[in-house]
Amino acid sequence: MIVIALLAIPTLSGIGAFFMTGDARRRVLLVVAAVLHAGVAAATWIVPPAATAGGWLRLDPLGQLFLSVTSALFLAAALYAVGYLRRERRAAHRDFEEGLLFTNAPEATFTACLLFFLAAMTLVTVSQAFGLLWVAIEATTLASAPLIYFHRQHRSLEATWKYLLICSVGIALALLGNFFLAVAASDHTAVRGAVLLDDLIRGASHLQVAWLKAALLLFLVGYGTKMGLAPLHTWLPDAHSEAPSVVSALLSGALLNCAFLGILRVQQVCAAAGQAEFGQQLYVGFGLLSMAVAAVFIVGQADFKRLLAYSSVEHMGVLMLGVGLGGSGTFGALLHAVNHSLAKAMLFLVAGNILAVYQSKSTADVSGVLRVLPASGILWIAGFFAITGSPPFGPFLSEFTILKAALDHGRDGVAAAYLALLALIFVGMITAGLRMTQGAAADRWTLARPAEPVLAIAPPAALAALVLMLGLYIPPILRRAIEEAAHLLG
Amino acid sequence: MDPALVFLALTSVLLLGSSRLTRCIRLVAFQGVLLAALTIAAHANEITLRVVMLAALILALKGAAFPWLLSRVLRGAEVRREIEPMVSYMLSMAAGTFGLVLSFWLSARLPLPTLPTSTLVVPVALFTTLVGLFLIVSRRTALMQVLAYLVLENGIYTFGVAVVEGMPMIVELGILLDVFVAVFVMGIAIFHINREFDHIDADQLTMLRDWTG
Amino acid sequence: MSLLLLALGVLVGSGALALLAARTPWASRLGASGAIAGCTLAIIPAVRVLAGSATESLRVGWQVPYGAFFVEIDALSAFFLVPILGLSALVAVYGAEYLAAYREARRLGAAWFFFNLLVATMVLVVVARNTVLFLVAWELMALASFFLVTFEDDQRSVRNAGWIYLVATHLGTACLLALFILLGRTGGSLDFDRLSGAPAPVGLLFLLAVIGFGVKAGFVPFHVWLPEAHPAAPSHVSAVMSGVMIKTGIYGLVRILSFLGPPPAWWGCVLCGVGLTSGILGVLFALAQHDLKRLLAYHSVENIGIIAVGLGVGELGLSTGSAPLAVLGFAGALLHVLNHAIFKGLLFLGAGAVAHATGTREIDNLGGLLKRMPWTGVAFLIGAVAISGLPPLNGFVSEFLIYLGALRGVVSANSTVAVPLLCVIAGLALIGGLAAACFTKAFGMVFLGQPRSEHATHAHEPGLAMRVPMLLLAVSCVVIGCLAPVVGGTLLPVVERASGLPAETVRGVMAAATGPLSFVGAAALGVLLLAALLAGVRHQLLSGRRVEESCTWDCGYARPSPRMQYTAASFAQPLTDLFRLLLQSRHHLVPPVGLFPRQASLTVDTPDVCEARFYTPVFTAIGRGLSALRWLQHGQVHLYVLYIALTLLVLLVWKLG
Amino acid sequence: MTEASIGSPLAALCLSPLLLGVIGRTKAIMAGRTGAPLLQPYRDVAKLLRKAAVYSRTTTWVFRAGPVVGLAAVLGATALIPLGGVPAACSFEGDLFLFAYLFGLLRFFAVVAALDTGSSFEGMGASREVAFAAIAEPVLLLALAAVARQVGSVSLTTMYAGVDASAWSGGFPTSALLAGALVVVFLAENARVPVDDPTTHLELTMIHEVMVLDHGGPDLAFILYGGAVKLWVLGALIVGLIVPVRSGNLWLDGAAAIAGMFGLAVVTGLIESSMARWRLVRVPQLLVGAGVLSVLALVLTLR
Repeated sequence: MIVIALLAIPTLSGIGAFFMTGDARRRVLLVVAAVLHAGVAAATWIVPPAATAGGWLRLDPLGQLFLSVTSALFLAAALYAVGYLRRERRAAHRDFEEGLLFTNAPEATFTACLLFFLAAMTLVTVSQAFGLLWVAIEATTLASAPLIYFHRQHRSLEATWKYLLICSVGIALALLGNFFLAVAASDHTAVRGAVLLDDLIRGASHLQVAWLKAALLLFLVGYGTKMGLAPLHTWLPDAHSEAPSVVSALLSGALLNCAFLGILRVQQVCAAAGQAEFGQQLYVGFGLLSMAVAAVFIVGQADFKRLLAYSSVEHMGVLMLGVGLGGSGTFGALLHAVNHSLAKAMLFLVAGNILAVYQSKSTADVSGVLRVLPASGILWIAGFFAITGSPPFGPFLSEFTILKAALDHGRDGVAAAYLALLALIFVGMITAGLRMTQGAAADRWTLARPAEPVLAIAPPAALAALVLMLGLYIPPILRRAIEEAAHLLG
Repeated sequence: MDPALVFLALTSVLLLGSSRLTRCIRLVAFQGVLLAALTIAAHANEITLRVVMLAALILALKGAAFPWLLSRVLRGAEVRREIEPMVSYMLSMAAGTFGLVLSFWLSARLPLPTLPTSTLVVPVALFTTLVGLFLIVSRRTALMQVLAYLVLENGIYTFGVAVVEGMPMIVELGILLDVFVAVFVMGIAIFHINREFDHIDADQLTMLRDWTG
Repeated sequence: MSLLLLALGVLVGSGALALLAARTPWASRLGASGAIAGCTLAIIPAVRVLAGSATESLRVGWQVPYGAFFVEIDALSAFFLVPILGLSALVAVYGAEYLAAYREARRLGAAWFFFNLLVATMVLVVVARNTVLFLVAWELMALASFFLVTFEDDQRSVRNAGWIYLVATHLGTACLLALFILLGRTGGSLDFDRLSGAPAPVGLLFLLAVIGFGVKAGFVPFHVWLPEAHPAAPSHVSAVMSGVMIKTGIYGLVRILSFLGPPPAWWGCVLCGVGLTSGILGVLFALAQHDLKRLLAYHSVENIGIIAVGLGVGELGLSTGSAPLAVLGFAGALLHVLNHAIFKGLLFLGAGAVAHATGTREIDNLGGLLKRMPWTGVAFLIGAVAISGLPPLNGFVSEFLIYLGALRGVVSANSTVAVPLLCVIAGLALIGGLAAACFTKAFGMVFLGQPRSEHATHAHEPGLAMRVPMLLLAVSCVVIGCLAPVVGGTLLPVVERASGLPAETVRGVMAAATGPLSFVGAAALGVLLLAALLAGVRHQLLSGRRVEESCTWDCGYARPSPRMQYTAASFAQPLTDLFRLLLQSRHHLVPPVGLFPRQASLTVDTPDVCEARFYTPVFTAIGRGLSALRWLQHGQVHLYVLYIALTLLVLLVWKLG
Repeated sequence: MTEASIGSPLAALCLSPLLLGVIGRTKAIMAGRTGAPLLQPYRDVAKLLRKAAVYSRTTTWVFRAGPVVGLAAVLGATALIPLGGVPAACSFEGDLFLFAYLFGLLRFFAVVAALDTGSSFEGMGASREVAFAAIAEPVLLLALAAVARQVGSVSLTTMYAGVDASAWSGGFPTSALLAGALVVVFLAENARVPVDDPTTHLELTMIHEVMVLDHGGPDLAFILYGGAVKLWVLGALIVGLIVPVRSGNLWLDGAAAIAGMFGLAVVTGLIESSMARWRLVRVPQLLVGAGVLSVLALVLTLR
């Protein structure tokens, strides 16, 4: 019932938003939907919801973890979006990079797609059947594409096209993976025609290993594309940098997690089938590769939204590495997923504030943020320290846990590479972050400092507070949830 | 069902060699028809309403709706033929044959547990998939890439309908719906691209990059 | 222990309040008073432990992975706590007046918040007994000091300095992460009482520790951040960073060494080598500097080197099982930690007062300040004598212990140990001579002679709040110098903790050492008294006679002017020439031309050789290598899809083939 | 306080100016002159003590403190120096370091006092002084360490008590090398030829003399006397090594040592009248050479 509510709230309000007239009312609807969704998601922690639709929709610890993160982020994003949409000019306005005139997509479409996006992501977290999971993940792509193309100008269009094409191809491969899995299951009566995750896990021992492996590879490449693992990440920096910051926040903080969840589901089955290692070594490889590729583009990156995007690639790598190491590494990875989502979404929201004032995405043009936009500046620098894994913020603990897992399992080479890449990325990130925040303010602002509306500051500030909290104190309930989730992955 | 599969493979090869976009659209449409036929043939032993509905739906979408949509887009953008592709048509053919070999090799690695209705299914499906991928990589116009995506989809779907039984209806429908929306959105995107850039040449969309060499 | 926690609370709380009151003048008052109160509270348990009461410890659960709030004050922690808290308190008093000058330009709330945070985290670092807690405190310490260094972030040089500092300290922390996790691999827990170097290659752990903590401590070649960051920071912060913060690196090293078990001889040699390199290069580069604070920063490198040498001697003693060597080495090193905290803090405060009064740190623009700032001058002179390791002040006492240990080793030990120890003696002597040269230059050029610029001419003595801390520090230099045996006695438990030797052994050796120490103390007193006596005699002799004032004897030259005075650069030139191979100074010469040359000039600057010759090339190389790989993201969507296809095919062929 | 313990300092305090006299007389004789009486240095000191003083306006109390602290340091050093077999007034483990560093203190204050005048000449001298001292100090300590190693003891008195005939019969080369190194240090620290020329009249070439240009009256007396005592105590280091008379009878040993001191003075005079001052750039080479000598000696002892 609760699960149905979780799905219905965004879907219905999305439809409503699409046909509703009057921006003010629509914005209210958006916030209300977000609050309701968050409320229900929070309720699931108190009353564990029952399975519905014949077990197709169920909220297991893994799903619950990602659902809560998604819902929290969406609430922050919705609040931010209200202020953002207020700031956006309706008339055609000049694009600050090419100087061409452009208009925005209709706000109704934007809001509606935002809500559908939430619905799709919710479906990802609650669906217990691979087919349904696939449908949901593809749906997230389709719902988010128009969001990226909110600003109707060249670059965002290009980004949208690449996003659509690359992700669709990837997801198509994942579909093949679905079929392969079905074939793998069709060997034995115990699992023939099994669609539910639990059934597959129960009869995992009867699965056809060759097909299972092939399926895993297809899922890995397919969902990995969506998750942004190098070298499949190519769409990610474009989409994240061209989408409105509020959308980038959701893409990076919630969408990538959904794809990650897709891979985790397959890993669940493989682990049950005794094939855990087969995937894990691949995960370690992809993890390190993603971190390395991210490092290449983070060092000396000139566009701060692309910087954040590549940092997402890096952190997806960290997640895969953690899962690949298994054991406490899995715990660390899940914890890191939470930390990264909060921190990265916060950063993207702040990036929106900076972009709005400086009208440039180039780190060279932005300086003295601490003086021009004190609140945003503080959040920005704090976010950079958080995302690069400095105490007292959450990511430090999770990255530390993963490092410990690597060393405890005797994977010293992996640990060394991991540390080296983290250090390199720290240098790259922090260089850009400091260049932007420090320094004297440009003359145009010495007279009148631009205002910082509360709706632009409060949401990221709240997220920052959460990240800080997770760095100093991990609530037992969350810890237990993550432990259970990690337990599901064997 | 072998003939259908053979035709499928042939159409894929033809696609590799054809430059006229209208022709490509027709070929893809034909693949849709074949797919519908396959759906029937695969469940020849017990034709249920479900199967018929599915086949009809596939026919409607892949055989009619998509081609119609895409040819509209094509009319919007004044391009008749594919611009000179990255890989020449001859070479594409050659690559196609290599893909065929590869797909047979792979399918040999993956013995089907239950005896399939036809031994050609897996290789042809894989082959079509590979052709789809190859076309996306080697062709320039956005429209051609959508077509290629459809070919890819067809290949995968061939595998689905021919080998996997007992895939629940809801999932099948969901998949079809998704593919439909995907193609639809891509169509819109191409429309916009054509409006914004006055061309649908995807490889000129390289404003977003980190390499300024 | 409750006092300590209370103190931490006070520090952080007052800092936060200062942050809230950023715009008001209350910011400084809250921050400073909070810092002072916190320090005084926390110093009580430390002193209690040093006085011989039992080790205090507290362990409560902490809801983070592998974390526990486990703190303990043993003798070692207490010994480091005393200078940290003492100096910080004094510096807070000083800072209250020092920062007032910035009140219009900046909001002081942040400065005080980070200052108090820095103090709190330093305390936490030395009392933490859980890896996660330690690392969190360690990194927070780095961040807090970073924000203090970049206090004047509108200057490019300051931003650059901050960047270098941040990168350096972070790379160091990376080593520490690996080190601690490896130490905790067997224990099952990351609490310090469970750490052990048992399974991992102990040599690797040792090197990791030397690098990881050496970055913070400023061992050559990991010192590059130090001469950048310390001058950039506000002077009272430089005093804390140079005086005590870098000592946390030494603390960490000593603590880790106590986990690693009996050392092989090469550890001692490595430490001695690193120490001597740091000492000699540090003082040489200091000699070549013309920025007063940069000069002092390089002297921190030098003194850290001396401390490392002491530790090295101690390790050599442990490895050869010769107790005197070990005890004297550790005692000297630890005592030098305290001493350096005192006189380096004093010197930085003095430099701050000078910069505050004249607005410049260029030694060659100063001069004649002793007449204008008598108190600061006296304090600085005492600091200068002390840091040169000269009797009768404290600097000599600690160096004496190291010397004595080394000499004992030379006399008794076999040649394999004797050789490094002889290097130690020669090296320390060289360092001492060069340091004296450097500080006669610093004091002479800044405070003596005639002002070389307008700034110096109109200098004025700072207010009481800045003077008192300096004078207190100066006094403690003298006191420790004269009370050498007493100080030696208090070192007992600390050395015992650090060296891990049985108590009675340590007591025995120290008892033997207190004899010489008492002589040293007596000699110090004696020299002071003798000087006083002779001064009295001189006064008597001159009392009845005519004492005239005239101009300096100028060897017949008609019109001497301040600009004819010897400059710092020319004063150091004989030595800098002697060591030009190491220094690689850059000369910019505009030679005089013609019969009546319009203008001629020579400027010499000495950039850090490690940075110029190693780090900068390496970083640029890495950057170039990475940018070469950027073609991966060329924007061609087809090829992006090709990546996917290839990845898939490779995986399929590799995994299924 | 036995007569033994005050013997050595007493000798230093009373006889040191005489050394200067001897050196001067030796040089005079070598130059074929009669030269000043042997007791001239005492007269000079006495005369200066009676004089009034003139101070530069530039100077501060540091200038006045320089000679005082310097003399105090040297007097302190006399308490540590054994005279051959005669023990020092006070001796303890590692007193050689205190000994060496007291001269460091002397130098520090001499230099800052010189800089206090703001005269570029005195600055010049000061800079040379610190430069050469920085190299001389390690040589001195290395040499003493070598002695310590050879004798197996760590305080000056016991070290020199241990130096006996056997040290020459047995380890002849070692002691010779050490003596050579110490002589160089002795000459350098006391500003004698070939390092510095105490009697030159060209400020540009001076080291020590130019530093005290501005001092006069009692201050100069202190400096002069301090210099003499310094000459004595540093000489004692050499004499204790090259005059290995350890009969156990303090009077005999003392007498031998004092004789040795004057012998050293004569030798110094001979050196000064037989060779010219070296160019400043070559002085470091001289000192480094001395360092090499003591390192060689060490290698021999370590063997």
